[in-house]
Amino acid sequence: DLVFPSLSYRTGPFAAGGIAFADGYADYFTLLNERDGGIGGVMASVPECETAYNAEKGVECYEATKAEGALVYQPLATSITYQLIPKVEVDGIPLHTMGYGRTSAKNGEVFRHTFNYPVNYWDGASAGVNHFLDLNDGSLEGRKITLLHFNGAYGKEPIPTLEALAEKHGFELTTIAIDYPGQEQKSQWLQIRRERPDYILFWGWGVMNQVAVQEAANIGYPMENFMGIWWSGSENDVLPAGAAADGYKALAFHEMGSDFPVFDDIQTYVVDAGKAAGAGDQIGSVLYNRGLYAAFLAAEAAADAQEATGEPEITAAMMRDAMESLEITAQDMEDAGIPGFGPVFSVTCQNHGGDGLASVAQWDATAQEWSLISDFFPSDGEVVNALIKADSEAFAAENDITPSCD
Amino acid sequence: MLDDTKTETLLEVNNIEVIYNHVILVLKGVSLSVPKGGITALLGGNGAGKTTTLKAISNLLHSERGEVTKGSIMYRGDRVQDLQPSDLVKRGVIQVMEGRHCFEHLTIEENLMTGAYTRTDGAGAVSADLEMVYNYFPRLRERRKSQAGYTSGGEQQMCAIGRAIMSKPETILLDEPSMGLAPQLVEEIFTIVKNLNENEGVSFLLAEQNTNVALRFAHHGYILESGRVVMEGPAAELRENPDVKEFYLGMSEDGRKSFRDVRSYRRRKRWLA
Amino acid sequence: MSADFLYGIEVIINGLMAGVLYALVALGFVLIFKASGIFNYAQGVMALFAALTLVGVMEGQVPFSHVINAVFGTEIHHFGWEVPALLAIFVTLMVMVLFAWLVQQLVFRHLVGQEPIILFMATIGLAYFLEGVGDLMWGSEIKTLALGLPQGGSLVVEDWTAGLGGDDFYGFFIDKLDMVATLVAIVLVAGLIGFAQYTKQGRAMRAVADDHQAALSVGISLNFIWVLVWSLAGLVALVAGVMWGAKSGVQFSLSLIALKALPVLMLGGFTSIPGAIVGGLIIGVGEKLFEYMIGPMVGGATENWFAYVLALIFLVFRPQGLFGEKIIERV
Amino acid sequence: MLDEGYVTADGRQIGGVMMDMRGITLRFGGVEAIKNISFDIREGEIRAIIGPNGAGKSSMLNVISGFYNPQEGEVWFHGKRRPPMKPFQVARQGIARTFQNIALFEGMTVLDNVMTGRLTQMKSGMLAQAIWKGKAEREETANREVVEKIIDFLEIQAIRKTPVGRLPYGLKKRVELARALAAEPKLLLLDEPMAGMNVEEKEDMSRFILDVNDEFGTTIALIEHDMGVVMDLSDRVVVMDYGRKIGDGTPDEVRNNQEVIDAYLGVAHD
Amino acid sequence: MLYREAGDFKTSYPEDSQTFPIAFDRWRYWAVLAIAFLVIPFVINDYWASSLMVPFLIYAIAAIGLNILTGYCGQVSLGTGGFMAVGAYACYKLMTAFPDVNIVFHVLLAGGITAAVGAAFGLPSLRIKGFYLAVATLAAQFFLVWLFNKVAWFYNYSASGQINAPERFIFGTAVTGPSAPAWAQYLVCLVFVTFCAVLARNLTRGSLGRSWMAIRDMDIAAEIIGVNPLKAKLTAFAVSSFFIGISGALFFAVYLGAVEAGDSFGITKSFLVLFMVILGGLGSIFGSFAGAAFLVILPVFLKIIGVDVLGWPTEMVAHLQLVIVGALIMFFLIKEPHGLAQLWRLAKEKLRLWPFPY
Ligand SMILES: Nc1ncnc2c1ncn2[C@@H]1O[C@H](COP(=O)(O)OP(=O)(O)OP(=O)(O)O)[C@@H](O)[C@H]1O
Ligand SMILES: Nc1ncnc2c1ncn2[C@@H]1O[C@H](COP(=O)(O)OP(=O)(O)OP(=O)(O)O)[C@@H](O)[C@H]1O
Ligand SMILES: CC(C)C[C@H](N)C(=O)O
Ligand SMILES: [Mg+2]
Ligand SMILES: [Mg+2]
Repeated sequence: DLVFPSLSYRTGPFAAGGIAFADGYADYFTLLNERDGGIGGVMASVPECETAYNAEKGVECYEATKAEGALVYQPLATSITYQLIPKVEVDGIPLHTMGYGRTSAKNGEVFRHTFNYPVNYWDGASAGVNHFLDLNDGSLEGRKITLLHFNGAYGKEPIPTLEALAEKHGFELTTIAIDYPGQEQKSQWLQIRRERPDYILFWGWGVMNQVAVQEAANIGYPMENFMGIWWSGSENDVLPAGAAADGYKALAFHEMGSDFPVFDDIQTYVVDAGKAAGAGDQIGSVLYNRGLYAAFLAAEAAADAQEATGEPEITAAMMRDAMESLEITAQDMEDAGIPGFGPVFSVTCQNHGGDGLASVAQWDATAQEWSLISDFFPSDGEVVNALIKADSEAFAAENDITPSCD
Repeated sequence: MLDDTKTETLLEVNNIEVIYNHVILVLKGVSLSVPKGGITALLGGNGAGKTTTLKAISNLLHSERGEVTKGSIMYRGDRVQDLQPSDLVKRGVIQVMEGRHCFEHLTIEENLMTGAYTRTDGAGAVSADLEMVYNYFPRLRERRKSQAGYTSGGEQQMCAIGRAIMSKPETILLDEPSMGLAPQLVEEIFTIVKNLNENEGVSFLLAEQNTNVALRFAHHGYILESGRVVMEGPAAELRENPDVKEFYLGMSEDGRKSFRDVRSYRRRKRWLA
Repeated sequence: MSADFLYGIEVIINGLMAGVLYALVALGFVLIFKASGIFNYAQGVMALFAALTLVGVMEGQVPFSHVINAVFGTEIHHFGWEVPALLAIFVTLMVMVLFAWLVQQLVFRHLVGQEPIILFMATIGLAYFLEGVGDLMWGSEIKTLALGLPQGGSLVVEDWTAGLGGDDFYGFFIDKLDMVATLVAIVLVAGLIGFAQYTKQGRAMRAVADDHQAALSVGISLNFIWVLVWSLAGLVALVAGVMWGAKSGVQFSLSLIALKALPVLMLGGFTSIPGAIVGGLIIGVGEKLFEYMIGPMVGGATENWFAYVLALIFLVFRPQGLFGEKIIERV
Repeated sequence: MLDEGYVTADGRQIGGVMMDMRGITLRFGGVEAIKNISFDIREGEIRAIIGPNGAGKSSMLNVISGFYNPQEGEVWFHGKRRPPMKPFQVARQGIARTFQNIALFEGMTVLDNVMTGRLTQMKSGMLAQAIWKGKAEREETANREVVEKIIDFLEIQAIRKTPVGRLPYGLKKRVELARALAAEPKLLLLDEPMAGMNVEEKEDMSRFILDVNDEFGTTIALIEHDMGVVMDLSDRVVVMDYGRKIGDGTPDEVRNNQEVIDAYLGVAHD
Repeated sequence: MLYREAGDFKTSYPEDSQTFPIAFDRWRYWAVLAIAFLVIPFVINDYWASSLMVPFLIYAIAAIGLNILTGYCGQVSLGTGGFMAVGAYACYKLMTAFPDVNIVFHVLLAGGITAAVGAAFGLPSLRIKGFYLAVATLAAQFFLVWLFNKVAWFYNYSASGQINAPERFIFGTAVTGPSAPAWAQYLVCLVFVTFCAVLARNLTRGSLGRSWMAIRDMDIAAEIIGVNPLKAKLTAFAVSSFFIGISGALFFAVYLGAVEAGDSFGITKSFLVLFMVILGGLGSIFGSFAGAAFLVILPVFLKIIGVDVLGWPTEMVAHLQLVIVGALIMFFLIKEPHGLAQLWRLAKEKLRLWPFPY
């Protein structure tokens, strides 16, 4: 079997997001098994392990599953990522943190087993600013941007990038932190109401998201100037606010909706066969699609590895090599039944993070759907890459790693 | 005075055994009966099992991890072992616990009113009884608005007894009422017990260390040692028993002994040593 | 008036409103503590459970459908009917009463007379248990509570007050939901105070809190009193669950509001119903003002700890809280 | 001290004034529990305090042991005025006591309870105790010997290792006495040591009190409601009523004082 | 009679006050130690180490620490998570500031620093009692976590606010960092546990321990018989925090390797350790071990049964886990409020009387 452990969380404070992602991740592999007889003829298995978004349980899950021949880990939590980064180096198992985790892991010379393609948080910060630049004909001079963020590793991640960008583009950056779990954001929003920033960038997760959207609506903040990172842009986050959430934006790095051939197959081969991972009610939701996308990227890499080595039963090391030379083309997506689902990108040893392409999605409250309102556009590589270089080199120095590609 | 032979038996304890914590055997077969309208004294040294007996009767052992493992307890001919304490109160059996146990944060008056919790005979009757309690214990009237936690030991004892009276009981189980009370008050309280007994017809089962007083007021007595009844009889007889005299009344052949002499005389041998 | 000053006032007003919401949760704690000396950590989870049940009933969800489906491989989810809000609230209340009764019969009846910390532990066990049951029963995804409570800033107030300050002032922001919550809280508190002070059961409840054994000995049925207060606490939990659930959806984090109620309790005193309200208001205003004035200097997100520190400072001067019963220390 | 004391009829030496309470007034909010009371305790004597319930006797002991600070009045100890002190500082001056409502440490064994009485004597530091072997162990053993003597003396050897929570009332009182004695106090305060005891047990307790007084020369202040005990044991008696002092003198003087009879004794006691 | 203490007479007081006065117990104790030190290191693998043994040992230290404060001194604390964070961050700062000093000293020093912090937060206990104090310790919990989150100096200005344990060696073997072998991590923790347990035992059987227990059982009386409450409470806070700090340091450096204050040392951690202490038995060192073992092993066990054996969905198992753990907590408290340690004692008492029922 090809083992793709799913460190999921279907309980606890972030269950709402975790469930959809885990369903998508599992269903895609089930589909491959049911429809194609696995990957390259070998069945995929997806042992699930509940982490509850908790670092300790995450580690326990990792240890419990790694002996089963795990090919790649997708822990879906920045905190767990930090625990696993050193461990995967030693165990030689690749770690894929898609759109989260440690941004500087993009530098594959230092983080040999960690991948964070296709985008990372610093790309996200820059993409957000780029979008605002677009809206303002390329100048944010004298504008006010507020970063409203989760008070933890995840939420603090974009701050250095935004500081650099603020300097570059001449906007004024303020940061407002929200403590976990973020059910009460009165003071934060009163502050926003008073300061009236032109734009708000938002790094939230869990209940914090919907409360923020609700509060923004309550104070009458213009929704189209309020933009979340991709983890703050699912149906869960906007539905509770009803019509008031209309126009809220979020970044994205893949397509929305269920308008792809793959979903028909999932319906026939997975749901109708009674093999769906969850209740089957998440299909086509933003986070379900993201889980599916993660599974797709993993399956592609596994297939590449089989092709490159000629071995159907690949090992984690082969998987890693394949991930390092992963190339996602339009054809790959077409074949998988998700044409144009995400940007095309490629991975190299120097660049474990893909091309950093993101897009902007917007919520339409009447149609009750998210849709992309822009193409996939690049982040400010100049700023982001410099930061990544500095951070990863510092890490290398601290841990006696000589950056290299072999 | 009560005639021992003819009256109906209210409470009957038959050969009960009590075990604490599943391992500590405390009562080893205790039997006794309380006749209607009588004052029955339960005497015995420390740790003899008086309190345990009373708690077994009023079903308060559970919360101390104790249980009656053998024997039966009957009230008016009904088995009452499996009833809730509140059911017993409704049937007219109430216990005044050793060590007062007033509700510290309630005022004296509120404490007394909790005694009337199970009553259904209307506010008028209750306030009449409250008045009666205040008449028996004028000291309580003075302190009616104080929180019980701040009253002196004696005041708390009065409060506890008053509280029991407020339930208009038929039988009161009274655990060491004289403990810590001034001599005058001890007399007073026993007089009140006697009055209640004679005027209101309340029966008493009275655990006491103060044998002297207890035997003066009681009709019948049981002496408990190490979880067994070692002697019983009409109070008057017990008072004359030489052993009782020596060990419980502090008398020698030639009258009261001085406590100052304790160091110089030898004790008689006990029944159970 | 300067805009800054007016914003300060706005923060205070909103702090008061937030305080009312904290107090709603704190009230449940007070009730149970008063009656049994049990520090009921499960109060937050009870709010979650009540809200979950309310939504589930309204939407006609089949309880435990996840489990049933997983074990028997069936595919049932809904009964296919919807229950009107008022009826659903009633059903939920009945469920809470049943819950109170079960808790009493199965757990606390056996713990009479134990030390407070043991009872406290038991309620934490209860919180785990109830959280698990809630999830198994209704599922752990986010649910929206559609009771039609008003939301959003009140434009009336905003327009009305906009003229007070200069151009930099936009009028007071007051959330309509908060106003509703305040009204509900006032009614609830008045009712509860009346109950505790002026009824026989209220007195019995306080007696039980002081001395379980003695209460038993005077014929107070602990069982009855406790089922009663747990039911009342269930009612309070439902109200709190509805108010908070309307704000942030019905999901796991609802149970964490217990943590917001603890400093309120400390400050107001564990045994005082008015204390819960006053404590809530002080905490609400205090933490909002601190975040407003000092927060920006120290990097914000101070609310979680500030409430506790504030309460701590009060306690150093009044160890039993503002309205708590004086701790009797005698030998 | 000018007054050098005297010798009692049974040959005990009573010394000068050890503890002198001068004009003590103690209020709790509106309640005046002690009203301007003065009395003294002499070295080596047994001093009884009696009075009706609520008279303020326990409060007086609490003042002596530093638990309450009186609003007015002075406490003189060994000829020096005692500044307001914390109770544990008072204890270290050699004053130990027992409590009216038993205040034992319920979670500990009898032995440990009595050993706590010696805390004022044990000096080894935290580090020494953490290491245990050596200083701490030696100190423990030395103190244990003293405690075992007291346990023998009070005849509670058999229950040495029993948790006190399980003991019957009378034994608890004895353990409390043991704990107080373990501190080797100069002044021992006993708050109703014989409440809840039968005659036999009271006799035992009396014997212990007399022995302590005799053998260790410990001064004893005693609150008790059993007039037999008070009259037989004490050298002098203070009588309190409603916070006032209504009598002070030898047992004989007190028992014939009409005010005392009215307020407390009820009938003249033999 | 399967278990006897008869015939086991002591002729001197030191012998009588030793830790295991009964020979049989003493033997069992040495046997357990021998297995722990001489057998387990040779058979342990990554999984057993990292999901059971290492966390068990580390939590046992924390539980011993909290037990000193709560079980022996009666001061209920919900700040354990915060104090563990102090240990972790102190250890991190020391490790990075003095890379050449042996990690053992860092851990001990981290304990020392935590002791000081703990004592400072213990000050309110002089006035505040019972649950009021418990809730007050939450102030410490939330404030400390916030502090470690906010002040970048504590995490050496790393972008994410995470701290990572650099690799450190004892006798040439890595004990922290990813390449540390499981047996080495296990042994380090075991040594610390043994050290802490012995220390705790010594402290609790002497005069300090007695003054703690006196304060616990009746603080007023304790003060009147001569216990200085300030000293007793603060030493309890300090000693307790010392152990908790050590456990926090190990938790970070040896067990997880990377932590973030809010995530790893949040309020749930405080509750978890309190659970261990109460379920195990307040005022019992053995109980600390029992409680830690119970709460570390039970969830793993339930997960294995539910997911691997029965094949139920993980979420359902996770929910059931909550239900079962919650129910078991209540069950044990009802069965024996004084914890597993007391259950053990009663079992021994029964054995002693066996075959007679009492
Ligand atoms: N909760 C308990 N757990 C274990 N043993 C107990 C418990 N309560 C009482 N005992 C034991 O039961 C025996 C009888 O106690 P009980 O309180 O009934 O005596 P008593 O006759 O009332 O004594 P006293 O006059 O001192 O009040 C004592 O040896 C006591 O140690
Ligand atoms: N801490 C306190 N707060 C308020 N009132 C108190 C306090 N302590 C004692 N009192 C009051 O002071 C008076 C004297 O009480 P105290 O306990 O000294 O009486 P006592 O003479 O020892 O009586 P007893 O013989 O009943 O023990 C009582 O009326 C009591 O209610
Ligand atoms: C879904 C998640 C990966 C987002 C999360 N808050 C994080 O840790 O980054
Ligand atoms: Mg008794
Ligand atoms: Mg007194």
